[in-house]
Amino acid sequence: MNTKIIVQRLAFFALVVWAASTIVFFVPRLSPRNAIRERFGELARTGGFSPGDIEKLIASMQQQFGLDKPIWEQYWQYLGNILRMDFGYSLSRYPMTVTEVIMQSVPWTIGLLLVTTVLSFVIGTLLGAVAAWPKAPAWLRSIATPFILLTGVPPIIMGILLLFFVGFRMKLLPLGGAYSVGLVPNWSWAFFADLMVHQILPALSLILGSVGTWVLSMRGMGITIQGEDYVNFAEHKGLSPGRIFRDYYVRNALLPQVTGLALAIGTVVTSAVVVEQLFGLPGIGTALNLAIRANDFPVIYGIVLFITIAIALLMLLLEFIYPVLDPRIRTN
Amino acid sequence: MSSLLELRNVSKVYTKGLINAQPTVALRQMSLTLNEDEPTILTVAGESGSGKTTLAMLLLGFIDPTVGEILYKGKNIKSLTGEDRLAYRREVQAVFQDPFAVFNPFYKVDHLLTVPIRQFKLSKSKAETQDRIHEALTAVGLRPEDVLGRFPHQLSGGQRQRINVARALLLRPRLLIADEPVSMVDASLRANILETLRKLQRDYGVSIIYITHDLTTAFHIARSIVVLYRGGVMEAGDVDRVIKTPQHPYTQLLVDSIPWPNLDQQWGEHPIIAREAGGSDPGACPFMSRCPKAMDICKVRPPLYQLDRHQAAACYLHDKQAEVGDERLSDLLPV
Amino acid sequence: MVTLATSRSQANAVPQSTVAALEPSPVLSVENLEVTYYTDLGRARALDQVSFTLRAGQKLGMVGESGSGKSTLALAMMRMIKPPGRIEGGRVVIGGTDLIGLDEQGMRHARLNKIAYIPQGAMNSLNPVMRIGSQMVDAVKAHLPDEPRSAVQERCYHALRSVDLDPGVFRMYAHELSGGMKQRVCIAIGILLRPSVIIADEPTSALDVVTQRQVMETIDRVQDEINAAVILIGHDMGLMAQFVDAVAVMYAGRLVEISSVREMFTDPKHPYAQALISSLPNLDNKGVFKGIPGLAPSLLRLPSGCAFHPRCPNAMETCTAVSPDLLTLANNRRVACHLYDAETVS
Amino acid sequence: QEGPAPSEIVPESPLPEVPRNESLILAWGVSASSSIGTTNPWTLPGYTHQEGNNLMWEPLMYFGIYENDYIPWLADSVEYTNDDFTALEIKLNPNATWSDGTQVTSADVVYTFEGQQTYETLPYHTQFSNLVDTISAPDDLTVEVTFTQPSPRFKFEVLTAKFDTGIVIVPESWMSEQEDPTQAPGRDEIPHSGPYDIVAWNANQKIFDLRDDWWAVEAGRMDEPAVERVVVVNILNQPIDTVAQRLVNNEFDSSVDMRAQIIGNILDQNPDIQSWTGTESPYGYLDWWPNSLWMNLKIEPFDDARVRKAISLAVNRDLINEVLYEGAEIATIYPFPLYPNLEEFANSPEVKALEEEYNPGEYNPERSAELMEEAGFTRGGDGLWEKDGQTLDATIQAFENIHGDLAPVLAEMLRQAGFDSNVNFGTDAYQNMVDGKAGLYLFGHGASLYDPFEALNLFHSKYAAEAGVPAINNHFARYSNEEYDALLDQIEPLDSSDPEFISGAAEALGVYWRDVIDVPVIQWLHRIPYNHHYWTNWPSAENVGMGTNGAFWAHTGMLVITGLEPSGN
Amino acid sequence: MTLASIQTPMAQEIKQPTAPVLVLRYLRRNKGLAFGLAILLALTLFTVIGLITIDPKKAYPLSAAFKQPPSLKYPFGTDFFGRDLLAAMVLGTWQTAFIGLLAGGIGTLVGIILGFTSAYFGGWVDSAIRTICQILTPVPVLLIQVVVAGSLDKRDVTIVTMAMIVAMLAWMGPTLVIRSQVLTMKERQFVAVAKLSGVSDMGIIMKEILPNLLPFIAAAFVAQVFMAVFASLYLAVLGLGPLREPLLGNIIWSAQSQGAFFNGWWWWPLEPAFAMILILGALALVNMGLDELANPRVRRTE
Ligand SMILES: Nc1ncnc2c1ncn2[C@@H]1O[C@H](COP(=O)(O)OP(=O)(O)OP(=O)(O)O)[C@@H](O)[C@H]1O
Ligand SMILES: Nc1ncnc2c1ncn2[C@@H]1O[C@H](COP(=O)(O)OP(=O)(O)OP(=O)(O)O)[C@@H](O)[C@H]1O
Ligand SMILES: [Mg+2]
Ligand SMILES: [Mg+2]
Repeated sequence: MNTKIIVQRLAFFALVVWAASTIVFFVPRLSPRNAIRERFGELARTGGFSPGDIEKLIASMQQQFGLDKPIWEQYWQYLGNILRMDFGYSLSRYPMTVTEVIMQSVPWTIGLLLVTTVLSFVIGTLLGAVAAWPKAPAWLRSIATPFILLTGVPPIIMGILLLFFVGFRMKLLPLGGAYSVGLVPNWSWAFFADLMVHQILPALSLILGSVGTWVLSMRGMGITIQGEDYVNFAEHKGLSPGRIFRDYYVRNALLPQVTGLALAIGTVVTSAVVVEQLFGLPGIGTALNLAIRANDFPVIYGIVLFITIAIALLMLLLEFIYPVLDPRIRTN
Repeated sequence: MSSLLELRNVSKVYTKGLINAQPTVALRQMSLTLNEDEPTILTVAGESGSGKTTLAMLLLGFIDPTVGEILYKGKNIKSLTGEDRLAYRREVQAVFQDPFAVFNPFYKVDHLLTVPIRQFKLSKSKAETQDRIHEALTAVGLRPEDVLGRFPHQLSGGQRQRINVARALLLRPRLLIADEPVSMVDASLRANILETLRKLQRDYGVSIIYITHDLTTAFHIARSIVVLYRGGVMEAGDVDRVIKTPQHPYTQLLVDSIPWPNLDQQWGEHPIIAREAGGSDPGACPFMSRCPKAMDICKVRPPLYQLDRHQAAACYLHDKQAEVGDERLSDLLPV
Repeated sequence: MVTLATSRSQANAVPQSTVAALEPSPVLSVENLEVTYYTDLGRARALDQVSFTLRAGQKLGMVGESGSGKSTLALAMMRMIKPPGRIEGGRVVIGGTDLIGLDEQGMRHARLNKIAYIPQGAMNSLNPVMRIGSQMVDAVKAHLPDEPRSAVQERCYHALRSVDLDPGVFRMYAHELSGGMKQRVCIAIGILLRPSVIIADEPTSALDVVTQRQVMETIDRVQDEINAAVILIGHDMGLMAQFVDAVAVMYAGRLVEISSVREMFTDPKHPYAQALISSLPNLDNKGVFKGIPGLAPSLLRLPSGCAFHPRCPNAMETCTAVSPDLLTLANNRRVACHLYDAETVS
Repeated sequence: QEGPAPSEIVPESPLPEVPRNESLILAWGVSASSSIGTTNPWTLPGYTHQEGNNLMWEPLMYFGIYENDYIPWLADSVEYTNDDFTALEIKLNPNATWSDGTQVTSADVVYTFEGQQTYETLPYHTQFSNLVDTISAPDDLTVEVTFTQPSPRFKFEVLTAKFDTGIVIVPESWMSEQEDPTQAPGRDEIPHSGPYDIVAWNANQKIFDLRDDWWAVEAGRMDEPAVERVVVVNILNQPIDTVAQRLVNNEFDSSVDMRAQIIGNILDQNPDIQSWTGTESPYGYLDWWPNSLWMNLKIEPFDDARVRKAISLAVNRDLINEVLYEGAEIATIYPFPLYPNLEEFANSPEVKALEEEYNPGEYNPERSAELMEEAGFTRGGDGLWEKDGQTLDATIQAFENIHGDLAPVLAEMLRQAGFDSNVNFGTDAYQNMVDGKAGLYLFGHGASLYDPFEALNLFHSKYAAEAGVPAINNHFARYSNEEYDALLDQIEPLDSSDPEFISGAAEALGVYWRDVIDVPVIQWLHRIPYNHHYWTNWPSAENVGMGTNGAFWAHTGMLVITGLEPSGN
Repeated sequence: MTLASIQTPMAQEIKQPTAPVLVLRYLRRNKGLAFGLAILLALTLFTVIGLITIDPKKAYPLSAAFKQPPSLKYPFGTDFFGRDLLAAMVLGTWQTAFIGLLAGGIGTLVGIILGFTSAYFGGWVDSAIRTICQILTPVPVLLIQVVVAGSLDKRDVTIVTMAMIVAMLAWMGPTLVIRSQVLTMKERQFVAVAKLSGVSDMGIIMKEILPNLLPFIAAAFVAQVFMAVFASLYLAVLGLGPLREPLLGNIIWSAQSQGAFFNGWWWWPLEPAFAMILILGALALVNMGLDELANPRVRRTE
């Protein structure tokens, strides 16, 4: 890797961020809706707020958020703000800022996504590898099939089923919430354990379906690798199947799999939007969901940008990690 | 004597990758003229990576030269249009190295033969198409009913290779570029295919550029030879002279390494100096680092020295002889 | 029991007669090996009753048309035939052990230890993401788990030096090596445990002549060092002429002739071998090509009797009906052809 | 854009352990999202009295809707001091104190009122600036207000807290120190007069602990509350059946209101849980938000009374009751909730006669079809009404979380009568209502509680914006009729007990029915599950307590919570 | 020769098994593919027979009894809104498949066109297309879909527009996949041979390269169908889309919002969920099977 490459990658990263922020800026504005008015409507509907002269109020809020300015002016200002990582105020949770909304919800999501993505990646990849490995026992290989069928279950449906059967009927696991009611978050083990217990069902809803996709791609890759001469030669060397599986087969098939990892985050986030809501978890998915419903576009673009940047960053990171995994890229 | 295809001072440089961008000179200042009315068989030989395929691709117009131009009947092949372009496509054909890759796995092998007939409108009716195909297949010793209607993977390598040659026969090009057409075939089939090629040249007046690293076959089939090493011409001339009395140390090594199927002709005494990794000084003789007879002067690239009417070598060992310019390469080659 | 008398190895300059007199027992004996591929179109008998023996230090060339079963033979000896193929019978005895009868574990142990395989596609036979060293070490570890680290490393370095490679290669990756170097790494791996039999399946077909010569010289030297028997598979008769002591010719899954290399080139017996030899190019007979007319038969529909009879210039009526056995002629040559039915020595 | 940022409230030291049976756990979460840390009632938008903030803030008076009477609170009395409702006097309770120990004085009240006049964003800004003339404080406990015109409903609508309306009193001392009192979040610093302190607040939950020095105990307004800790759990749009499951598991003591089916099943599955009507249908108490199928009278074809009537005739209220509410009589024909005073009005002979005349609840598809044909519509090939080749667009704008059951059924009824009806549950539904671009909306009449004036006033011409112009304050009908306006203007200055008011209001209701300004569909019930496992004395139809409604999230929710008694479990 | 009487036996012809036999044999080896295809076949039969025999009106509210569990009269039961779930399932399976096929088809088609353009012509066209794809890839698609779906007039939101909305952002994946495949494909020698045979660029794309990409195209298509069906569910979850239509996603979500499980109407959400799982799961299996078919290393000799 030389500096030219690094500069190039960083430039591409900047381009992605710019493009994403532009899309994210304009798309919500294409809709003729008025977020501030909807916020009052929402309040009025739930009775949380009895309106005075709403139109005046709306006008004053519009001004406060700079929404009365021409759109290009808003756009430039917006780009400037992004550079400073300042996304402004939430329209629906004023006077909170978007950054605060994100910061509040991100920890919940990161934990969940990290665990589910890593778990489903590991399980799926292993099962996929096994499924394509002719030496594996048949029963082990056949485990892959149900998981592939399960890819057809959207996480939200999985969540509904798990909630009802495991949570309610069997009373094995809590029915939602990030942790037990009334606990105050702290750094104790007891709290951590409670937290974990509450994450099991949401995590399962996300994992069960996505394992299959990893199985599929790994299996495809594995089939290709399996015919490679070096795998055969390893066998000629008299290596044990376990070692061949690990060092010759999985390690090679894994490489393209890792690329998929960054991209998968996008899909997982989408699923998280609905799953977090289902389980009443205050994560970024819930925040995005609420923002979408409230047309709170500062929050929407804050979150979407945040996710986009996160994915782009992950991809960038992978670009740099990939050579570590694959020596061919390192020197080539 | 009009030229069919002419290379004028052509070089091809690859700049590989973005990382460690190090240019590879795949072909250096090559000039070559193939005349329309003098069908010949020219061998281009050299070890792996010496630029043989690059030369073929340049001649076929699949890659553009970095420097220099390639002329088809006096016109730059890049600017060919309409009729000329079609004629060029038709008249310059190739038999590729890998007998499997040339077949589109989606189609039956017939595809390979019917498409050019259709595209070049070589026949007027279905029946004529069939006749031509049968004729060509028979010429390469295949029974049409054995191969037609099959998928490529259902045929043996030899059969596939011969269909390829049949395709060339069918088209009767003026120039056939055969890139290692027999590298993957066993000895008896190899003989069959080469014989067919030679017949093509003899009976139909097709010029053939035979690209190979196998000097035994080159020796048998070709009239003249050009030995390449790292993109540069090392030795050129009459195939008999070059192989029987090689003058360039590289050619000597090459010839010495031929495994002749002859118990009395043992692998030679020339020790092989391993090829060092990485590129050498681009200005020097490319073979210098492996040359047992390397001298200081070799740090400057030697020109071709004429050793005979039909032999020249790019080596200072022969600096007593007259130099020949790169552009006169074709004059050295007998037809 | 037939043994081949000729040996060209310069190192053991023992007179031939002495070798014959000592009659050392063979390190390898293949008996009636049979392999069938079960395909959609039917069963293909890829190896049919193949038997031969080899002594330590001997080099046997295995030639034959494409698809005649050479690679299948190599894989069968390694017991690496994969579905839809199956070993249907026979024995591969090395040092008194029948490999075919071993269990999985035992066979795994025999590979590399007793019988090593140098693959055809050396280009792709090394794991691209592991250092060469690790790939050598794991091979040793698989067989000698208790050998101390330093000893393992020394063994690997030694093997690398034997194939003329710098020990620095130990720390490199496959893509950093040239084709010839990779091929030599494979050879180095093959000799790590000093096996008694080395099978090299077209080890140089992808290399240019110069590199090919280097590699073949390496195999030659290494073989001398460990005194292993070598089977060289290929269809390049030139290479055979340069390298082996004896040549075995295969046709349609059967061994049709085994002779010393000199006899094979000067006086081939089997009509197919004759055709093969006469099709060879030579410096002196420029411009003469004589291929073998006709097509190799499909294994799925072998002609009755001798599989070669449809292409055979000497075909007789028996040939269409009776498949000839591999019989021993004078000089310990073996031929499967009815022409020599009368010359058999028992 | 500077401002003190609201943020999570994290207790500095671990909170004292409070056993489950001394805690009250409420499942709630406003459907949008809450602005964490905002406890200052003036920080709008952002502040809401729901989610437990009603435990911190108190009004001058509450109203007990089922007792039909005022409940004096910070004020001992609030009285009009003249007959034409132009002057009013407030007497504060001398015991009332803020959580910082200082007294609640007339200065706080004056500050609160003047703030409404000053700051446009405050909810009663319009009323205060249009109606209030002077505000003065003759002494620490007295405030006098004069009006520019008769304001008989000011005391009830503005100064009294009930349901979700009414003003709460804020501390002048703290507020006036803030740079901008409408932007200071308040957090746990702001002095307040209510019984609970906020001790923790994050996206998951909000925890309140009981103060031991609540003035109202000493003042005799209330006994010492038994609930030591209130945890408001943010259920964050969790599906309602999951919330129901958690209730069944005794995880929650009460929750948001439920659909009829679900609460029925909750009661079946956990005998400890009761509803407002015990275990009997309809389970809920009447909310102030009866739902109508509103129509935009400024766009075709809804400007045609025949079309509106045709739509009304297509609504089968019996089927609605049967399908959606298990036979409970929920369907209505009135634009206001039938609270005691309003029920009296509805039962007045004047109203009954008009009901007879216009028969607003009639279901009659044939009549409906006749009217449509009269209005120039023909049935297209698909059986749907069309005119000039255009199919009538009868898309209903609605909110999924509250109309998820009703709207599809209603749309299907219209469809069966030949209207090309559909439901839009999109997040733009409300915007469409406001902008008046669409024709049909499901929305409530959040107006009348005590007398019908506010509900009828929704349709006054002064609010009738043109199509495409935003309708102010949910006046979506855009109805204009001078005859109707005159009736309203005439009754506006009158107290609701005035016979003239009653006859005028009845006449206006007649016009409402005659012109089919909108189609009343259902009364709105709040079916709140009350879990008696840990707490008793929940409000119910039998146990109206102070007579307030039973929602713990309304302004009066504080009275519900402080009135709870431990069950001994 | 004494054996003159023995006839030279003709080498007996190898009988090439007929195509269906080969397909069946292949399916026996490739069990995933067989299983997947069997499920799809069953679903197709269910839908086709259903569409012929069932009154589509019954798939809409207020057309049947309410909340009936499965019985003889209503084999699939009825829902809260009074739909006959048998009819709803028939229509819904068809509509869901339709959205998937349409959105997947359009997305894949656009992807094919762009992928080919990009890979075959290279240069700035390639850079532009590739960059756009890479930029769009990390942008959460659902958001854009939600905004667009939300700004449409409700009456314009039909099954078709829904498919369009989903298709709108469903082309980047196929584009990148096809592009990379064409890139490797166009280096294959048969492309060079086709050029030598005078085949035009278009001819090479359509006749030489495209047929070979079919397994990849199929896989990309399956992935798009997945995305489309999921997206239609998510839009229903967000209250968007043609909610009156008995799309599987709509039924599931309306069941969920009526608390179907809690209220004991288990058949209501389970049936459409099961159908969706079958459709998508079968597609995934087929995808897996094709994977194997596309891979010459494992494709067994025929
Ligand atoms: N597309 C390419 N990009 C970069 N470098 C290339 C490319 N094609 C060929 N080269 C380099 O150009 C040189 C000549 O390659 P070429 O393929 O012409 O060799 P060759 O003589 O045909 O070898 P072989 O016998 O192995 O086929 C080699 O060093 C090769 O690595
Ligand atoms: N996996 C397989 N399935 C079916 N038939 C096979 C398989 N592998 C090999 N065969 C058949 O077995 C026969 C012998 O093949 P083998 O690879 O041993 O030949 P070979 O002599 O090594 O040929 P080459 O010189 O081309 O390497 C051939 O006819 C081949 O078609
Ligand atoms: Mg080449
Ligand atoms: Mg082989």
